[in-house]
Amino acid sequence: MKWFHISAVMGVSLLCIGHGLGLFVAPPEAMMGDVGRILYVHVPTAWVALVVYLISFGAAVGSLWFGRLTWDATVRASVEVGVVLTALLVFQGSVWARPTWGVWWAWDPRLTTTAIMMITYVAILIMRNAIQDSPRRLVITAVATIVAFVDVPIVYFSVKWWKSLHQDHSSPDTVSDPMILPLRLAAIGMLLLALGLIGARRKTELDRLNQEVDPASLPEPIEALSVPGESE
Amino acid sequence: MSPIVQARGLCRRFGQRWAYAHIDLEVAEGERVLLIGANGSGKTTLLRSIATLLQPSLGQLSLFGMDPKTHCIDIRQKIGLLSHMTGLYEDLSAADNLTVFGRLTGSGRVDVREVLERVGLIDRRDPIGGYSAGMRRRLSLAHLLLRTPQLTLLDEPFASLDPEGVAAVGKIISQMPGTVIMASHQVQQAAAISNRTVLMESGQIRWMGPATNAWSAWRSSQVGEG
Amino acid sequence: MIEGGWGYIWAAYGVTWMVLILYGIYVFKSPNSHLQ
Amino acid sequence: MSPLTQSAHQVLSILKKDLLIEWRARTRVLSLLCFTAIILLLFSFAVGPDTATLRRHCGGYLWLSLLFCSTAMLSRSLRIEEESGAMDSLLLAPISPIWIFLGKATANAIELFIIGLMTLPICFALCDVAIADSAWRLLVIIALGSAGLAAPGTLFATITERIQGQVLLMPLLLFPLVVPMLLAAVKSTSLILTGDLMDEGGDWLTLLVFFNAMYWPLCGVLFERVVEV
Repeated sequence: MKWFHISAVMGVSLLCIGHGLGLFVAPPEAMMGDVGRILYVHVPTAWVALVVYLISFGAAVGSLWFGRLTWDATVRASVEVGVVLTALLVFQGSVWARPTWGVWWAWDPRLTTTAIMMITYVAILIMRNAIQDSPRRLVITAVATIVAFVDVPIVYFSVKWWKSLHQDHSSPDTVSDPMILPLRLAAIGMLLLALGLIGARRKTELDRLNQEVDPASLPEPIEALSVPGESE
Repeated sequence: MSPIVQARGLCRRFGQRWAYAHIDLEVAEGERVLLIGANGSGKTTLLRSIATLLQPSLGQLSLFGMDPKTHCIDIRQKIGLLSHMTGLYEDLSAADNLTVFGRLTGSGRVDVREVLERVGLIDRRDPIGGYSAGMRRRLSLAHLLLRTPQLTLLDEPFASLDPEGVAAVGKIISQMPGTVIMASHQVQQAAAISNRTVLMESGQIRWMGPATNAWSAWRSSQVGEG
Repeated sequence: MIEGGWGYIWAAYGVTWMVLILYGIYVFKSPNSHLQ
Repeated sequence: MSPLTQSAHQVLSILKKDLLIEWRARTRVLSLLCFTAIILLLFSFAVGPDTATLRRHCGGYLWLSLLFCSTAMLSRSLRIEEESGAMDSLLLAPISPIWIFLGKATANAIELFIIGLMTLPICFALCDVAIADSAWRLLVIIALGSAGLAAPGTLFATITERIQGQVLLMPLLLFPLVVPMLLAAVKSTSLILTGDLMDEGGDWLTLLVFFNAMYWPLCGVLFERVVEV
């Protein structure tokens, strides 16, 4: 029973409470009515996805600095969980865009940045699988994760600039008081769940990496050759 | 005086296989070490690891008393490597290639001509893409001679050379300053110009001893197998 | 005020929970099954 | 000479080396130019013959074709190094990898700039546009755009060439990264070609400069770590 099991279980329960409150107890959102309740799943996913990518960036810097496999496993785990969350985010975003703006894909800066982030991080995972050499894989994954993370704010602002020149109708974020509680509960729940997933994924990856360079799998030292006419 | 190369328990894994394992080797200043062994016995991989171009998976390696993981750049600038590949640009001619690398090491046009003279490639103007394997080998050696590395690593220096080339290269290697680690299949020619020999077999050191016993060690390792 | 829209809500929540649960099972159930 | 001029000398020698290689194999640059022209033509076919839309999106077509051309050029420029083992010789030479990166990336940027210049007339002919604003500004934009592509492109080309992965990896990693540069370059080019009404060209130019200022040092430092291992 590791820490990440507990974190995941607490996360799921908090998430249930948050979603339960958000769906059935909280009042409908002022502007958008019931459909605004997607807020309680969309916003926490967005926050937690960003936190997870922040973790991957920190782990990548640590991985480059210390060069140890534990950091490498954390980078891999957090990038993978980040990709899952971002995929959900893009799906939720388009489901939310449909009723509010009548289109499946609104060039909303956040949504576009999320889509780009997802593609970048999926590319990192694909590239990581193509490398067998452990030290090289560690460095290249870390380098790609750092560059990808640095790119996120630039993409966001450039898309925001680019889009706001067209038509400007960003989604209303008015969050009234009774909605705060379910939102916060869901956010903390999602965060704990994400941390649990990262912890578990990290352990699996770490076992695989250690198993790969496992001293036990070393061949037996061969016996020295005795050369005729030699003192040895 | 700390040894130039110090390897303890060095291992390197490639996918599911260990390219080399349990390598304990110490090479002092000015030594001439000859690595002999069948194909695939890990000679090339070990040489590339000593050249810091291929990081070992396990074990400690220290070069010039420094750890390659932290002082990689300073170490690399003291190392010269002759690998299977030419290490030069196919589109450029011999003189161009050497001028390009000469500019980095601060050696002028005169050195380039002199070095090309030594390896007998002075009259070629065409891009090296069209050179024969032997000429490429001479050119890579010429490139190595341009800078005087403290540790020279030679992977099959005599490969695909004509007999006259082998003699010339043998002489050049014996005149090389600093430490030399060489992997070769021409055991007799190579043993003549080295003072210590290491026999490698399936990635591990099977025998280590003076170069004079190199040939008999090679023979008994073959007989042992047969 | 957009009337209804519960279809979208269930779509968003349903898929999110389903994916999280499936991924959770994949991650927690098989910590050792990845080892070759 | 002082370390500054010494490192500048080294960057210059790497730059000269790369340009010398490209000059010796001129046919390759020509093939890249044809590659870019073909993509421009394909865009026109895809969009249809009415010059109105072509004129409006001319900046977009120009930069998309340059983007595709840059991946072909960058991966080949690094393949030359890796295939012949020349990168190993460079790494063992008494030069810091950051200078190697600066030299190579600048050479790639210059080559992209030249190809960009040569593509301009083709693009103008196809899209039937004329330079409404100052031509100098257009040259600056193409230069900044090429540099913005060259820096991350050289880093990722080095990464993908050092692993025996599929060729697709490089564009897959590069394109999402250069989206801001693409947006800024396309916007500022279009503003020049169709007249800059609200004078927002300056903002896009600053974004281009910021993108370059961010990625050149970052890619240089990371390049050193990539070639170290």
